[in-house]
Amino acid sequence: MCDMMRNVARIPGEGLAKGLAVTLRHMVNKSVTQQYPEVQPELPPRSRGVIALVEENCTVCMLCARECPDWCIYIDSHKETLPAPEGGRPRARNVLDRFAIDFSLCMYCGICIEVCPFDALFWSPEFEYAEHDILDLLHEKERLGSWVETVPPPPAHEVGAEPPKEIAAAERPARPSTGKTAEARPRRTEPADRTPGPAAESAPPREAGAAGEERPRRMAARDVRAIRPPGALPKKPEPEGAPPEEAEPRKPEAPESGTGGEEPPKSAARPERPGPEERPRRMTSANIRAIRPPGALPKKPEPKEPEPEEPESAEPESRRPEAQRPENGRGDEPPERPGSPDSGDSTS
Amino acid sequence: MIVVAALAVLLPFLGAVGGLLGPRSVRWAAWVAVVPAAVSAVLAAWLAIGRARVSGTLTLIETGSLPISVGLDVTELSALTGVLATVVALAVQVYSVGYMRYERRYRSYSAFISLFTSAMLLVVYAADLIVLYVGWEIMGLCSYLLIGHWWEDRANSRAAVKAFLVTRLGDVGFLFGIFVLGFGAGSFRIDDIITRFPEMSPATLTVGTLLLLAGVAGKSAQAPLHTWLPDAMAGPTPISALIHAATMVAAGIFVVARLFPVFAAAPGTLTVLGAMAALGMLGAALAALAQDDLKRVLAYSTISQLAIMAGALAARDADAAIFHLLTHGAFKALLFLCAGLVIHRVATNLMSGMGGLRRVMPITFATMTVGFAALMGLPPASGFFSKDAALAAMGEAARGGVLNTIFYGTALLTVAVTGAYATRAWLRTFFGPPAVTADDHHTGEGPATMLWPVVVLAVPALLLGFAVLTPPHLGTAVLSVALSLLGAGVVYAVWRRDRVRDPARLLGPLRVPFERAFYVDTVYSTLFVRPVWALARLVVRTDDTVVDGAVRGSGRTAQGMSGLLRFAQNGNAQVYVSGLLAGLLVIVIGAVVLG
Amino acid sequence: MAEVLDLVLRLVLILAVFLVLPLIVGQTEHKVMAHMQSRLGPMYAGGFHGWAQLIADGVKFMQKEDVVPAAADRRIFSIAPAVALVPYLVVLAVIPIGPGLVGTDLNVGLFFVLAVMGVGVLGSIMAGWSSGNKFSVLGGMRSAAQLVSYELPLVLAASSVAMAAGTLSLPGIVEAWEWWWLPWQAIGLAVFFIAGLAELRRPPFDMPIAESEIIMGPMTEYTGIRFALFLLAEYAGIVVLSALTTVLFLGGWQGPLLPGPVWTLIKVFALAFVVIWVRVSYPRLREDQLQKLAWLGLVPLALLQLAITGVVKVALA
Amino acid sequence: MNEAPSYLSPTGHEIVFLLLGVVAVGAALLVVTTRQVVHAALWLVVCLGALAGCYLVLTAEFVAWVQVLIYVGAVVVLLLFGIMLTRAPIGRSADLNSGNRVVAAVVALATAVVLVTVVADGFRHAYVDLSPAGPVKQGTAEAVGAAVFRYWVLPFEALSVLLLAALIGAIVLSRTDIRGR
Amino acid sequence: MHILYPVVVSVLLFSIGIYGVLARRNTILVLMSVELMLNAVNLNLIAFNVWLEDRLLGGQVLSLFVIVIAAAELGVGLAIVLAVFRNRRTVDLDRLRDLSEPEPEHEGRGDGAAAKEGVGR
Repeated sequence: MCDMMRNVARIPGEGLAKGLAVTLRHMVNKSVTQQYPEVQPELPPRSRGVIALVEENCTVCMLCARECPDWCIYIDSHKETLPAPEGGRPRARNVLDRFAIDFSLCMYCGICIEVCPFDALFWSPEFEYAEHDILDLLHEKERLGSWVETVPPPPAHEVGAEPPKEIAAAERPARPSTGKTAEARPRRTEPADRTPGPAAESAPPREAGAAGEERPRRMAARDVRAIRPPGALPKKPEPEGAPPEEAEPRKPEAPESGTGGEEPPKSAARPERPGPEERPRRMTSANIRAIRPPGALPKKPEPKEPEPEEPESAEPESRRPEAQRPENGRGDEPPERPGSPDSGDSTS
Repeated sequence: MIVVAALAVLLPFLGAVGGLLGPRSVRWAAWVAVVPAAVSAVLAAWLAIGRARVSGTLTLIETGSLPISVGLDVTELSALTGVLATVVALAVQVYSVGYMRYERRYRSYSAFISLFTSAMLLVVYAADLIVLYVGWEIMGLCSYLLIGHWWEDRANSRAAVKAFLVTRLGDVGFLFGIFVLGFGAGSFRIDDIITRFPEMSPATLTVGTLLLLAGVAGKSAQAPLHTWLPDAMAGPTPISALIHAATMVAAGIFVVARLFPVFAAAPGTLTVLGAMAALGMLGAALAALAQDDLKRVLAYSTISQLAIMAGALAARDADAAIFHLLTHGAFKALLFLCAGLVIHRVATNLMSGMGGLRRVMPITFATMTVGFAALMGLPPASGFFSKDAALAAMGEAARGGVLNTIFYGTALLTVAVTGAYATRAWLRTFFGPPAVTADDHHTGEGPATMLWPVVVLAVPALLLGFAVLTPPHLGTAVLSVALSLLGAGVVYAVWRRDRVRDPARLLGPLRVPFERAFYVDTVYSTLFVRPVWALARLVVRTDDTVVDGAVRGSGRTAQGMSGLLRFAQNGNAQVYVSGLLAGLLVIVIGAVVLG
Repeated sequence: MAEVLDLVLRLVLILAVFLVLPLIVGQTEHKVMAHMQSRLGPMYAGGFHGWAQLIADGVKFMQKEDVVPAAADRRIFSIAPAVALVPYLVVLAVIPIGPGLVGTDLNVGLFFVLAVMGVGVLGSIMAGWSSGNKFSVLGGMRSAAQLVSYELPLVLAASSVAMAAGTLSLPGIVEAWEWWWLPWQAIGLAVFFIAGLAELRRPPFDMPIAESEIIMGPMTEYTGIRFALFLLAEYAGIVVLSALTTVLFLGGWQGPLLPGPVWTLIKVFALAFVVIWVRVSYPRLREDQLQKLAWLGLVPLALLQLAITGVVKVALA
Repeated sequence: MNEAPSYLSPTGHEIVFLLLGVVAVGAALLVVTTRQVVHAALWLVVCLGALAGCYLVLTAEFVAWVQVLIYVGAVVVLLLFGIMLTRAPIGRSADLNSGNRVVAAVVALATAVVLVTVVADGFRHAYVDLSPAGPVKQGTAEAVGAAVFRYWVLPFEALSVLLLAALIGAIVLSRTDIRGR
Repeated sequence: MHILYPVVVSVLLFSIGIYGVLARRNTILVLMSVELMLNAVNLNLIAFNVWLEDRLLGGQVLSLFVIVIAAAELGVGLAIVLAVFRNRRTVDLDRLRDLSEPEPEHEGRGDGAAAKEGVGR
């Protein structure tokens, strides 16, 4: 009965009128447009913006270059012989000369990152690296290294899950990383998302300090990603080490804001993001340095885990895989096995 | 009585239809052929005995100018001729049953004979010239069909064609003669013509009768148009009997006799007729003297005898002519049928292949002797009386002029020659040594169906003269018999000297021209046939090149011209419109300039 | 002298209107369409909500290279935009804005308007054919088919009004207009407006330029200032259509309180808004639907309107 | 009629008319001589427009706009439509003129000469005063409408029947899914 | 105005139309030329209407009729042309020669033409 009535009552052109009504309503309603340059987009975690390279972790194993479907990764290297410490044999190791990704070819599949056995490659959500010339999209290792700053910490594990041991390791004081690179880097705009009102975000400060302040938040997420946060370069930070004082004062701030960060409604709305978001970047970079060796050398280095903060100890560790290489056999080991960085040897 | 006459005409016709369309059996065909002929003969006899003139008009055909009355008119003359025709036809039919027994096409043969009889009766009984002409033409057709009965032989079909064409030639004149007379008299009725001829101008009469004479000459095989008859011997012998004795050739004489008053009024025509007769009788008799073929002998004798009749007619004695016609019909039919028997027996036409048959075929011998006697005009055979009458008439006429005297002399000479060739044929056929060993199954006489007609015909051949109770003219009778016997004696004398050899050797160098009938055929051939052939070829060539060429040329010319025009008809509408507009412009300019 | 001055003044005025109104309509379309699609539309040019966007566009168009395809028929290709644009300019000359405010009062103004507007489509056909591009030719042919189909209901609906007013003069029609003509000529209004939309090849009747299938139809190969002229023609067309509809069916300058020209402008813009609104709301009609709408929908309706007009007219007389 | 002024002092009307006439004739010449089909159609537009102008000069206002509406708006569009449907190429086609061209030219020239001669002879002195002071304007929509519906109703109706027939005929001819049966 | 002006213009237009009808190959061009001729007639009608001051406005009304008839004619004509084009793939008047008689003697040429037409069909 009701259906009949409805059918009978249908006026010709009713649908047309409805269409007009819909558009009219939309016109009257408020637009949902984000004014992008002024208002930065809020990117989801694991956004694939650009690929960052932690040069120290790279052993020139060539896995990434080989796996790349687009052949957009270029790697050059040479061999160096290191004098043997403690009277051992001198060891030969690969030294990275060039690592470049052509982003005009890259299709952002992420395979290189997946296959990297030494946590040398990371996704960064940074996307504003457009160029006027397509040739400029070829990022050399310096540029790739600079993206490391923007790599966010991994998202948190599920509630109740055992925290990864990297987190624990991260609690330890880290060595200051390069402040210089952080300043040179383009400023980040994520903080706009976090701040409560979009109107307030619209014109965020462009100072490096502000950027520096925001960056750590994303880094903080890296904690949850757990395994291989790349971090400061073992040797370079020290010569560059001028800006530690910048980073130092922030370190205490970050935990505060992270722990007491009640104000951002959106972060509150996303429970999967834990508090430590606000952690200062510098600290995370320290974390990276702390964690790196276990990622690079799965089994054997583990007992020496506590030490790696020492720059001196970093060297032996970095040497260690090469020392082990002969034992592990010739370089045909499958790349999945984390403990076989042999491929670099064979290529170099 | 008119019904009787009509029945007499129609019965053979029905017989012909029945024979052609009826069952295929020979027996049926024979009965269908014989019975109507017999009934017809009885009816004709009844008509003749009745002696009353029967006439009646069955219907009238309006032609717009002169009506044609389809009617019958049985005069005394007609009745007698009718009897002759039917009797001979009956005899021939009966004879044919035996003669043609094993013939494949007996049905059509007998049917044609019936048709022939019917046509002859129609001619005889016709009251109207047009009706007569119908019968006349049917006879021509039938003669063609019958002469060409054995058409498988090329000579036979040629003979048939020749007979047809020659008679046709005469028939054309005949038809025009009918028209001339008919229009002159204002009627086609024979009675009317006969009664009204005095109203006609002599010129009309002469022309009409001369034209009729052409037809008569054709049908009765008179001098210029006689050539078909010897060739017509190619047909079966009974047919020869029928044609030469009773029907076809008789028809010509009959027509002249029937219209005799008219002819009598045209003396020029009679003179021509006399000349024709004189030429024909002697020439034919001489030709007969030299022939080796028995049937050809008889054929030439027929021409000769008919010429005698014609002579009698020319001498203005129609009765004598008809008398001789009747007797001649009887004895000539007898002769032919007997010749048929002989030929049947010896399987050849040539007298050189015969001889000594009188013992083998006594009946035939007897009857044929009667026939020959009649032919020679020996008393008491019928021929004697009739020939005597004819000669007497001619002798009478001879007193009237030099020409007639010459005719008379010729006739007398003919009588002598007749006696000679008749005797020669008689002797060579029945006497002398038998030339050929007889066939096994043809020993003796022929079958009864063949013998009986012969025997029956022998009676009138012998006795018919007494039926006409006119006493013979003594002078001419003696003269003719003497002449006849003289001829016969000469032949006999020659024959006696060598019974095997032909007495005709007597003729010496003349024999060949005689045998060829004075090369008339050759003359005709050179005079008419060749020029006609040449003309025909010329015509054909003219037709091919000139007429057809003109036709073809006109077609080709039209095609060529249309080829020119086709350039304009190229299918492009714009060209058409251009022409249209240009024409319109011309008209407009013309209108402007001139108007 | 005064006459000449008057004439010049009028022409200048018309030219100004011709240049300004389409820009306003275009800007309105930008903004209205954006908001109807929950966007903001142009925001930067000129500062306040991008008010100078179309001017900026114009400057941009003028700076662009004028490309003529090699396969094109150059002359026709060049004059096609002008042929598309000029008729609307000419038409504006006879549209009254207020009492006496008209370029020229033609005796057969309505006829003139319809005739001249019919010429406009030639430009699109010429453009389509001369581009040497299959899509363009297709677009041109679609234009031609559409124009021939929709000319009929357009003229019929217009003639209904002419019948009602008893004159072909546009000011005359406005003067004769009464408020109750609205219901009386409602069908005519709808038919005229829809057919006019179709003549303008505006969505949803933009089959000839359907960019998703034939890219941009006749305008595919056009760049720079010529393309801008086409755009201008389109917006001028909207103005003309709206103005004509206003004059014919909505009483032109008639209205309470406000002065006449203001009323005219209000009505024109309201209609222009409707044009934009319709564009945003409805999907494109397929070619067969388009023809069907014209022949099975609009023509009978227009005839019906004619009949109604006639009956009422006779009844009133 | 009244005394005709000299040909040597043309009035404004005459000048305008002559200009329009020259345009019309020139465009017509191009229509029949151009080597591009579409150009021919466009020149036809020019010619017809000029003719409409001529009508305007001759005070036949209504006919002029009908001319524009029907001819330019509909007929030429239809022609262009047909041209495009028959695959007219862009650029010159070498074979637009048939072999009949010379004959056609001769015939056309002869027609022109004959007609001009006749016409010039016949209407040398015909003159009509078109100035505003002259006879009443005749070509207004009102006048034409009155004439059509007062005196020419029957032909008008016959014409409508003709149009209907043409409409149906065109549809039947151009549709391919109708089979005569 | 001298009536001679419009009349002469009309005559010239008419002649040009005749030339076009006769000389053009493309059927549509022929149709255009026909339109030219019709317009010439229209001009004449109007000129004489004005000159004769016809009370019935016969000239103008007739020219209106002519315009309408021309439109109808063109509609049907184009339909025919399109039908021809559909069937023959050409609208060249020169090649639409079904009216012409086939040439029996020149088989070669006839065959060629037939082959061409066959392709067309």
